[in-house]
Amino acid sequence: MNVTRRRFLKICATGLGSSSVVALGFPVTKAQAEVRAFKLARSSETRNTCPYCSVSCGLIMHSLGDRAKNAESSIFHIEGDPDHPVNRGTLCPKGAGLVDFIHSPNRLKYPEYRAAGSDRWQRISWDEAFARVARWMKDDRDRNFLAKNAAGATVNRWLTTGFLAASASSNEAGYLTHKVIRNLGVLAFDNQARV
Amino acid sequence: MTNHWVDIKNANVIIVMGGNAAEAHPCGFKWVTEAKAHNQATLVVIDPRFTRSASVADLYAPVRTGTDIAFLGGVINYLLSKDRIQHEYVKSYTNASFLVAEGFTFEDGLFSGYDAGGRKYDRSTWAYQMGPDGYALVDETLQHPRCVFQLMKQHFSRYTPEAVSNICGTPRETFLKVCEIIATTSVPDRTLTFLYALGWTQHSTGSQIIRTAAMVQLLLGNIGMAGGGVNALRGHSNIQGLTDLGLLSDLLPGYLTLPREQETDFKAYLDKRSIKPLRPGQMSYWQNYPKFHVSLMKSWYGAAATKENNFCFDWLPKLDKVYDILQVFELMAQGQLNGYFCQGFNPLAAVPNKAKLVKALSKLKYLVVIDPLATETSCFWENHGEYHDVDSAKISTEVLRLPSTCFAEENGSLTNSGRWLQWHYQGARPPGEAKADTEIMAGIFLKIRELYRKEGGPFPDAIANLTWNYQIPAAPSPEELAMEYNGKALEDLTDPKDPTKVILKKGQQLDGFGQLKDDGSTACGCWIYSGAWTEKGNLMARRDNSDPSGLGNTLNWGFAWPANRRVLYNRASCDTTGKPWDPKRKLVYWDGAKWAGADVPDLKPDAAPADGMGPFIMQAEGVGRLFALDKMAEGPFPEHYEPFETPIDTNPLHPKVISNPAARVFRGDADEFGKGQQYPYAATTYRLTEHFHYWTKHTRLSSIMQPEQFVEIGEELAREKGIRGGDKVRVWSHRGSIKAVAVVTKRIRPLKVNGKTVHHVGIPIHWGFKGVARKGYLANVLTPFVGDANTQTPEFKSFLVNLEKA
Amino acid sequence: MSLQSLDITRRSATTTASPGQRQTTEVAKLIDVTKCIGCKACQVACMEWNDTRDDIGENHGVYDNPADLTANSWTVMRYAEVETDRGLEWLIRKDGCMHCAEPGCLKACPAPGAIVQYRNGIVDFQEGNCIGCGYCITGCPFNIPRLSKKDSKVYKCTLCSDRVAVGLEPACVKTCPTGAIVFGSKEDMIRHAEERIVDLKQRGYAKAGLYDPQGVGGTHVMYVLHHADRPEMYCGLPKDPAIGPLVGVWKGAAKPVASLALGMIAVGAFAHYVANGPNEVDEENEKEHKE
Amino acid sequence: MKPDPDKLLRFTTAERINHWLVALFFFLLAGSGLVFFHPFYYPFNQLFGGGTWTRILHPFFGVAILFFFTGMFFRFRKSSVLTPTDWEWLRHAKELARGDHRNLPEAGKLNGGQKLMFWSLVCCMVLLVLSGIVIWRAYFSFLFPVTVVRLAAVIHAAAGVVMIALIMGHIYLAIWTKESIGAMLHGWVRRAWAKQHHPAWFREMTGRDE
Repeated sequence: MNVTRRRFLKICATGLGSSSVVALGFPVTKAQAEVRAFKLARSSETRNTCPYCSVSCGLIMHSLGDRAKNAESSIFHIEGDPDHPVNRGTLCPKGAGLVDFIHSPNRLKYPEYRAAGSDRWQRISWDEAFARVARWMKDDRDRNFLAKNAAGATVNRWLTTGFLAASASSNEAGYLTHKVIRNLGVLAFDNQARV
Repeated sequence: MTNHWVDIKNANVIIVMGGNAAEAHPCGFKWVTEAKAHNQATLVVIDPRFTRSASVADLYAPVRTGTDIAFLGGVINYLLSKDRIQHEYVKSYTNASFLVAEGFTFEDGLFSGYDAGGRKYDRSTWAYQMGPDGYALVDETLQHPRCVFQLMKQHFSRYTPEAVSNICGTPRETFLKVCEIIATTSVPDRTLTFLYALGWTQHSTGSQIIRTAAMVQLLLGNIGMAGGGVNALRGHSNIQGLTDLGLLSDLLPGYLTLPREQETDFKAYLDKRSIKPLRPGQMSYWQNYPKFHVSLMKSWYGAAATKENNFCFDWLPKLDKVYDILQVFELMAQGQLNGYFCQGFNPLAAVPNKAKLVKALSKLKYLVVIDPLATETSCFWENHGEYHDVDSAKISTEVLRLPSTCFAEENGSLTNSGRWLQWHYQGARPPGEAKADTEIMAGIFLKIRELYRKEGGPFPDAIANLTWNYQIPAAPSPEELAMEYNGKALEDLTDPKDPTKVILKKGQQLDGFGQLKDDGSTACGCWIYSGAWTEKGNLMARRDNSDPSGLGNTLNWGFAWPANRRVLYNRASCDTTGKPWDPKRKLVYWDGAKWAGADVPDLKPDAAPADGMGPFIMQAEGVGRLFALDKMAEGPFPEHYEPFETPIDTNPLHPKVISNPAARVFRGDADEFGKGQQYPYAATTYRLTEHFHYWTKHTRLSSIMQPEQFVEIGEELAREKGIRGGDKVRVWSHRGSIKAVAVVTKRIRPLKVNGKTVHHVGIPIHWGFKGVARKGYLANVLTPFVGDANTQTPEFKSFLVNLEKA
Repeated sequence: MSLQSLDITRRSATTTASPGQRQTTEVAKLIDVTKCIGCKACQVACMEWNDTRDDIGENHGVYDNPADLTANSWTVMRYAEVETDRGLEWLIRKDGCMHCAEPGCLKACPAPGAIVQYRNGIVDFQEGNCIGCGYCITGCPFNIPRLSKKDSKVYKCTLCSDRVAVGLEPACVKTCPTGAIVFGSKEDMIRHAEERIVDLKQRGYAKAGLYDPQGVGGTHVMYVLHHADRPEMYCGLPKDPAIGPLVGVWKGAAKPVASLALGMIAVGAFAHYVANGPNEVDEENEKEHKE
Repeated sequence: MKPDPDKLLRFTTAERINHWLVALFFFLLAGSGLVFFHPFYYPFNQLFGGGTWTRILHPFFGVAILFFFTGMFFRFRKSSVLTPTDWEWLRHAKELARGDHRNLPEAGKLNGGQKLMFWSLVCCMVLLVLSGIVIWRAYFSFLFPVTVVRLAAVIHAAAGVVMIALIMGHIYLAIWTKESIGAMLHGWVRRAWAKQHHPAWFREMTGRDE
């Protein structure tokens, strides 16, 4: 083969070009790729029941810390309890977002009082709150309690104060509420069964 | 629910009507998809709207809101006229054969005994013919012209497919298809389940709608069967529990009833409730009423309740009328209430006719709101512009807002729709100074008791003597309270068959309500919950999910009332000889000596089938009631009445009696009903799956999913009104007006009703003037202040509106 | 996790092979549209698990909310009201990354390691390596990745690679109330789909089928559709998706060839110089001007 | 530089500055653009502060070059009009490459090759700018359907390669043709150089033809 100078250079160039094509690419030096760290690895788990509808799905609540004395538990994730026979780990859109309910900016933190005609809340202590409620109730009960009706029958009722009970409080809270309210003589007593 | 969530998977036909299970109970609905996928079940959805449930249904039937009785009445007529019923079941387990008193009539929309002035019935003729032996007369051939079966046949013969289609707007062919699917379950080895919710209850005829469904199920032999039943899908997590615990105007825990003011005699009070059997050999379990009642009194008053003082019977407040929520707000609006408490309840949003509610709350002297969230009710005095326009300065109600814990911050139990009590645990501390409801109630009570001790006052006895032996009086623990409602022995209890054998020592927890006594030797706060916390410990916290029968009755998971029974009336799943109707659904069976099986038998465990004890042990007859006697306000048989606001302004069956004649209507409220002329569109309110009632507008994630208030209208109505999807519209009723975005959809179709075209307007609830979601109008601005004649559940599901492009 | 980092099939903008000796199970998520009630639990669970929160938006006259995928909403439900021979059908489809076997996003990505495909089939974005050019959006046949306005990185469904790495199912799968979303090995998911299709055909959906488009080499998110013959009815699910021919040209052989061409120009020029010498002023001309 | 009677002013100061500004941004653009072109060039991102900075800067370099290139366009568009002589020149360009300019028609201030280069660059610039807007993800891409974006991406890449190739040629020819770089640096060329490479221009400038 008669290789002229020009041809030689051409061959060199081609060789250089093709070898650089082979070398094309960015060397793999950094960490290849990593998934996000699993956020529940050492969180504390608490079993609970969804407070929304009456399917009562089992929940597992994950909170910060391992319940050591110096760690304040704060729930940061909730998912379904896979052992629960009804929901088997599933949660609906409401239940799946429960963590935002617990941490809602509209959660109440302190007892508050609004005076007649006022346009604002004012923070008060629990002692003050209980004292005020008890005073209101006793004054109203003392004034309006009906021991006997017009026919002379013992009726022991107090009709001027009413109580609406919850729909999501526990049976224990409900039982205690009934016990207290009924024994003050209240009849205007209802819950959220219908609405 | 007569059955429970997991049991839905055993159904062959599932009817979703008067509810939208996929929307409101998605995780329960999984058992519907399970039944479809693995039991080849057919899903039928009957609703004014093509709902999320309908999106996965095999058949969807449109129906005009408020006409469910007509639809189901038509089904009954179909089953009876085509003879597609479970004969053996109907004959043995229902009161079809019972003879009805001669005075009972039904004419022109009214049953015998109507008092038009009082809007109520004298129900004395709604009774059986009684024999000389004190038992009701029956005709087992079902041929007697006065037997329930024949009367029922006659009553429902008016509900022909044509009449149903005319009233409901359901195309005749679609209606007949539904009937045929339902009828396939009249054989012993196929069952149907009804899943309903507030779509049935929130009507002025709500209770009767549910009764009609129960009658369909009795005719088909589907009550007591796995995959059968009439299943109320309750809305809130513990509304079943709070109802069980009697937190209602006229109840005591465990469906015991408060005395009326005429009932001053303790013995008469008990006798009236200790219902004697109406047929020989029947259990009539309410005969045990005195045991439940006395044990409750012992639980509340301890040593102060003695035989001598009738276990403090006089201490209980006596009713002059029922103080349901509508009644209470009516009284409040009249200025007759001074104080009001809202514990985890937002009535400003949840009770109809907001304008009336604001007026009522403004008349209070004090309002106490106990809630984890800043509710609209607690802020009813705040001005929020167009969404809530009030003048704070003119509202003199003093308001106290007490922060309570939420589920995550407390221990305790909730009762689900399937009557399961399940224990939950605290996972974090409450925010700020929030306290548990139990602590708040204790705090209030202890303060009042202290005031009465110091100052005295009228009738302090019940307050002073209320048992309060909690370790920390200001914070009774959920565990102590659970043990209290389960009940304990106050004396050593001996075996009734062998008095020398002590079965429970004094102070020990009861095993169940079977051990209750009427002599004061047991205490029990809620008899149906007895068995939840025994000497074995907290049965509500059990977590064994094994299901040996495969029917889904996980008997060692939590605790179900009554007596850990998972399917109510399960005795009816067997024929009269005690053999299961369907060998594949062996809930219980008679093994020759006792009842055995995959569930706790709903019968005396050793009652031999030959003795003929009926499966409906709470009823005096021992059988299911096709004829309701005097138990319902508007009649022993269901009848179609129009909603109080009806778009057709008449009742095609009896134009003189349009709406429920026995429903209570307060004076001012009748004037606030609208007529079809001014308000031509049938409106209905409902909740969306992304939301929970009025709570989740405080929840960011839920608010993201459905951020802004909207109403749904059909394409035809939208075209008529020149409205396009995304436009703002104004919707108004005779009571108020709201603005919202229009969702224009093919899923709401105009219906042909009584010769007229009826359009529906769908109004989702949820938005209000508090929360992290976009502000909106409380939807109860629009809704009418009238309720079901029996339960006073407001008629949120059927009313009239008009609308225009805003 | 360090082991996981080696189980890689492909890495964006990387031309050499990744360590790939391990054979891990190929996973898949199956979305049974016929069981889906459009409740959006998957949307919420996705945001909750991944700690994102979208804006509280507006209602646009439809149920779809958020209205579209965003850097915070990695999955959305899309609702179509369609009239078919069965009457009205409300076809609701969970939209999100399909985790293609031949991912167009990865092919388009110029940043080394910003997009990786794990051996189990998951296509994951590594936002740390992302430069925010948005080429992946251009490359995706399903219009999935979304650029964040906040940090100019691109986000999409990770198929919960963090959960799958520790042996859990993705958050949307776990939460799905009706069991419309299931997860397992791709093989098992295909079998599961076949069972579902038998049931659907019995209920009269003659064209029920599995959506596992081969144009992108199959996907690791698949659908069971009642009307598999018309996927476009499900809010525009592409009938036959493939990496676009333009993307093929753009990211295929053209670039190495073009690079080679540029190299050749350089080399050619050098060769020309060596061969011919510079182009200088002629001596004759020089002389003329010297004088 | 003081005027040298032996020399001719080939490019004005403004033209030279403009040219070098365009050149500068070309290098910035080519360097940053290649980062996205193929992984081989990705390491260039280090010159611009990393991948993300490269992505941010590249389109702004584009804006800058558009500005300066427009200036160049107006400076040279008239002198770049191709005449029949230029086409004739181009036909003989191959001979020139071999060093044989005997048959070459006389070139003006710009020869046919330079003019062709000018118009080619203009074409590339138009394509690059238009397609560049479409694929500028941060501000514009969301305005276009994905197919248009895909097309734009291909056009941008292709036009970029062509432009780089042209500029490489341009640079080589500047190196190959001795003294021409100086012309762009200080503006002056020797008369002999002008006579050699741009005889027509030389005549025009000096009025002589020897």
